[in-house]
Amino acid sequence: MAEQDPKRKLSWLAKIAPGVRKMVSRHTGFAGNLWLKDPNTGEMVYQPDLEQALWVTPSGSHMRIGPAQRFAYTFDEGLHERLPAPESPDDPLKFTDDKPYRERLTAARKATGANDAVAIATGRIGGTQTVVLVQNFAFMGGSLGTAAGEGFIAAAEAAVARRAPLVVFTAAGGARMQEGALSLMQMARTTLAIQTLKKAHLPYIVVLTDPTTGGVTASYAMLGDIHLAEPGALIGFAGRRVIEQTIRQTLPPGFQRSEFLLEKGMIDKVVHRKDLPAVLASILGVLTAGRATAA
Amino acid sequence: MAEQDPKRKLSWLAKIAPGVRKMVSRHTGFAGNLWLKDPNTGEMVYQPDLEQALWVTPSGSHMRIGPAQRFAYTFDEGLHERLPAPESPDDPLKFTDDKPYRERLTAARKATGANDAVAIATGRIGGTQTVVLVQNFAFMGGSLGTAAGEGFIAAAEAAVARRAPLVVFTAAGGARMQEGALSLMQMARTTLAIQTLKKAHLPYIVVLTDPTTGGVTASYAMLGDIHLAEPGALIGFAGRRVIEQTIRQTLPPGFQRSEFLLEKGMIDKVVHRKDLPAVLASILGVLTAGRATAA
Amino acid sequence: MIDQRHYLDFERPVADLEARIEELSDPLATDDLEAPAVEMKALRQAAQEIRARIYRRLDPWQKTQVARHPDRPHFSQYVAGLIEDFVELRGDRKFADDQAIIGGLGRFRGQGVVVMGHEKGDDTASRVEHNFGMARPEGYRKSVRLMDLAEQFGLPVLSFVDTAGAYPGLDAEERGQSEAIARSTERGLTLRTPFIATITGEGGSGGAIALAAANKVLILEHSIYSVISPEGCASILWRDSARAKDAAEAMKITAQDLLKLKVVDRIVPEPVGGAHSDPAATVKAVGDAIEEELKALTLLSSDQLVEQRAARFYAIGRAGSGAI
Amino acid sequence: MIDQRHYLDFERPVADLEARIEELSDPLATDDLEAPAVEMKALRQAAQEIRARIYRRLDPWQKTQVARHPDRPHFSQYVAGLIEDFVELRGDRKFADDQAIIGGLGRFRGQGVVVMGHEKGDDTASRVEHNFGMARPEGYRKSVRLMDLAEQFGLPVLSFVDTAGAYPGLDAEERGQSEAIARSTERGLTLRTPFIATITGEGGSGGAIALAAANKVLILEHSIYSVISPEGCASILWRDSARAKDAAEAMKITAQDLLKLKVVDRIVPEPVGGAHSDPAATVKAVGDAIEEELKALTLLSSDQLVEQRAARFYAIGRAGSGAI
Ligand SMILES: [Zn+2]
Ligand SMILES: [Zn+2]
Repeated sequence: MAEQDPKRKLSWLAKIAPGVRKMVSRHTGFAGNLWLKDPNTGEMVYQPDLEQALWVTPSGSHMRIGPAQRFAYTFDEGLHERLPAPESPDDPLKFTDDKPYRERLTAARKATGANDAVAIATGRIGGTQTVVLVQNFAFMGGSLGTAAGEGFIAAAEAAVARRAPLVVFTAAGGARMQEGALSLMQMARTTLAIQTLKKAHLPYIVVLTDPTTGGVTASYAMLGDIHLAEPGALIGFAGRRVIEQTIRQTLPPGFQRSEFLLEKGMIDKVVHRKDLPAVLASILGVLTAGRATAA
Repeated sequence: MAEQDPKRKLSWLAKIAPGVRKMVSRHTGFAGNLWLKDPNTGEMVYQPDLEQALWVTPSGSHMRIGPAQRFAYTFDEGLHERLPAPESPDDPLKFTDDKPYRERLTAARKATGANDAVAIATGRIGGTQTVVLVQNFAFMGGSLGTAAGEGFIAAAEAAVARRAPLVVFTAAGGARMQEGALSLMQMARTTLAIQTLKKAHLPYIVVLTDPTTGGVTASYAMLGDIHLAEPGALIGFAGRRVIEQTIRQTLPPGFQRSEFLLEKGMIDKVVHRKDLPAVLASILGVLTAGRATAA
Repeated sequence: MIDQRHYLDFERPVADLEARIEELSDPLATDDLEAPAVEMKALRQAAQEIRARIYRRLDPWQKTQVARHPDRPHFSQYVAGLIEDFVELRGDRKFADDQAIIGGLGRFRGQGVVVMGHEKGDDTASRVEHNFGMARPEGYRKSVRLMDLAEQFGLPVLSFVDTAGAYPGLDAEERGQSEAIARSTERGLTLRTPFIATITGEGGSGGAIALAAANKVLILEHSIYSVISPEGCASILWRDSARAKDAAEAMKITAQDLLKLKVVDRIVPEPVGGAHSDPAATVKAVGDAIEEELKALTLLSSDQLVEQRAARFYAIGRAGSGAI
Repeated sequence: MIDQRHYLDFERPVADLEARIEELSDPLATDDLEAPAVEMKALRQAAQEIRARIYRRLDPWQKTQVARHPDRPHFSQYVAGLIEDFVELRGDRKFADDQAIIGGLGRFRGQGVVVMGHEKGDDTASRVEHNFGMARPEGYRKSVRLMDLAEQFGLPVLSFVDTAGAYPGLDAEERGQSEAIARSTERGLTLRTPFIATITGEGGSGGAIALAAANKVLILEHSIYSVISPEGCASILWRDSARAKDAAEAMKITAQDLLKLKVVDRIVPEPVGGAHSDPAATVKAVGDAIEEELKALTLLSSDQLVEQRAARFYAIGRAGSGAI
């Protein structure tokens, strides 16, 4: 089944190249080791090559990337405008384990330059004005606390205000324990935000990336009109160890990976990172061209 | 879990007794053999005893019964009014196998005293005015042709006109082959009729009785708000032989029986024939007391 | 395609002629280069005429064989020929993805649509992958999902029906084959966007109507649509599946009979020799017919679409509806 | 009940006293019939006072143990005590019936309702049957079905939450545990009839919120509601599940903390000694609280109910909402 016109694919590569190039030039100033290990094969990969390959190793491993790369790769010519996430209270529970939560937050902010785990931007994908939210695994495992929940709600509001689709790239270990039940409540709060998109007949597309687990999977990650996933991403509700303890069995290879979820009917399509913009463009183009009106 | 107040059960028995007694007295005039074989055990059962037991054998086998008994057992004190089914063309395809379809129809009409396989009546169940449709397996295997389809549509219309729930007792081998694709079309036509009930927020309850298979199961029998079934009823889409030929395996015991479907999530409750009126009364009472209004 | 073609029994005269043509076109078999050219032209014309004559008067059982012909264009060919930017959407979000029914998003002649259909597969491997076009509950639950999506975004639905029937397996029964079929039929009937079904091969029983509860039901000239397979009907009524020919006739399963019964709305003519003799032309003809019907349906409101669909099905076989 | 009771560690002083009372009430152990009567009265009073004192200042980890107490009233007892004409409705119409979540129709103090809740079971056999209250996807798909039914017939939904969490099994993952939980939460949030959830024991993570996306969330005095179990949290943060007590404190999982955070709306007081010391009184107190809340919700229109529910959840943890 011919799903992509090869000409289209070429023109897409040409299109996103500038964005990619910008990323590459920004990162090559990096002072550290220029060789990285392929997590699949252990092979050493030259970082500038990896960046050119959108952080996909020669063996096909889709390495975790942050919001900056994701926005650059996803929007037409990499062009986008960042949208602010609203303020939310830090450390509502005054939580402490070995280190106060507040200190962990400060460290994560310093390391990532971001206020919390989600980033929002708007731009065009295949010409369709779209709002994109990216979860950053590098910020405390991408975990879903009040700030991320507020970010999700803000992204949905921005999409509704612009009558634009919302595309969410998920990546999270799950809930942010340090916010206790407030973190749990984000499952309901983000689900409410999705309803505003549905009511406005705006597409809500989820792209599952490695890893997406726990409360994130059990809420907005599984409520998309369409679910795409990057190859080999870990996607599930319960953690591997917990399941193995429960069933007293080791898990089959490939369990909770994108391809497994595709077979189990949870995902529409596993898409290589380089093909994501074109697939998103096709989907958004068709879904926004219908004659649907607000209910 | 206490589901039935024992006092209620007693009062129900007292209530339906007159209807049952009427049935019994009507049938004891019967000139044939007064002893029948229990299909489960082969044991001989005295027919007047069987009638008193609502045609459930001592071993619990729920024997097939026709519309007259069903109406008598189901409505409060057995009281009901028969509703006519609309006219429909006989033998639209001029179908013939070894015998013309028209002759088969004539024979079935003579044997049952009915025009086709469905009968409709209205009355009260636990005080709730209800329309009841019964499929008669004795009429050409209860099969779904145009007449039965029109009957179903008429029953739904009668329910909507009276703002009453519809309860359907299914029993059919499936479609009526002698009407070809017109028989197949009844799957869509009955489904349309159900939508008129949904739109009016009127309960549509299915009681699956032995046997319910083929196109009947794959349409209105599986679209109820609630699905009840008599114990041990055969319920399925494909026939046993076809499945065995397909998978080249013999089927497990209990396959496609009510209890199996309960376990598989397709049925809400397996209910003994004597308890059906009380269970229906509870369900209809609650569902018609809500504040739902037409959409 | 033509060189590897499967001949049906009743195509024997054509097969003989075409074998002779092939013989003559072998340069090693003859040294006279003029005579064969003349003879070949005549032979080819004869073959075409005989084929046309045969296909003009196919009986219902012969049509059944044409409808099941392995070279007949399948769903994937309709998608390749008619749908741009196709993105396959998989899964029922409950249990599995069933490749006996394929579906997705794309553009049909510029119009965004949801497409779905049974896929029988083209060779042994793909036939197994697609379970010979016999769907399990997951297939019908996927079709419900696709119709939900179509409604949510105001997209028309185009379905392509080609199945011997829903899969009669133990596992399919366990997971609610009946319920899944019933829900898919129901979803079609309640859909608030235009819905056109085309029966491209076999329209087998509940497994077919689950994708064909549409505003307009088109059918290819030699396709069939039936409540049970002729073999199944024969084995029940005559206790002899060999009497399938009689059953095929008695049940009125051809496009021509079904149009009279108003079970279908429009016949799409096939090329001489059947759809398999010219798949590209067939796909185009189907596309043209769909385009016309879609244009008309697009004028209706969502309420009108639901009403038209209900009226269409209610009218079938109804006394005084003029259908019989 | 009382005679076979399980004492928790921190109930040791009460256990000792009550053992002494039992000894004294054995007629064979004493021949003086006057003295024990006096002593017994004093002892019983002392036991009750100590119990009251202990329960007045339970720490979060002790509350966790009370919330999990095997004699704590379960869903079935709430149904038996509060719902007349209960008819259990089973199955997800897709794959199975999951008895970890039970639901059905009935009348609550005269009002037709849909009820549903986690059931942990009361003895080994029933605990296995109900999978210890840990639901699989089928349980959450049944809850969606029940909420659909409630909406279709305008019936309020009463849910009872008591689960360690959704079942973390291989099969549950395969069949879409995440999707099922997400859909159940979503269905609660979109429901157009009144929805009251009561956390009667453990409110464990996503498996709990799937039945608690309600207009009003009530909680029993010693129940807990948490994003992860204290043991799970401790094993992640301290790599030592024995530090569950610290985790229980840090995560603010008690009814009292949750009320401050506006995660719950109302605390239902338990009898002295906890719900398990007087199940009937507990069930009645829960019923009274639900009745009051339901009366207020019944005044709202369907739109207002959906809006109130959204506003309720949006306000939680929001800057300036006054909750923290
Ligand atoms: Zn093909
Ligand atoms: Zn219990």
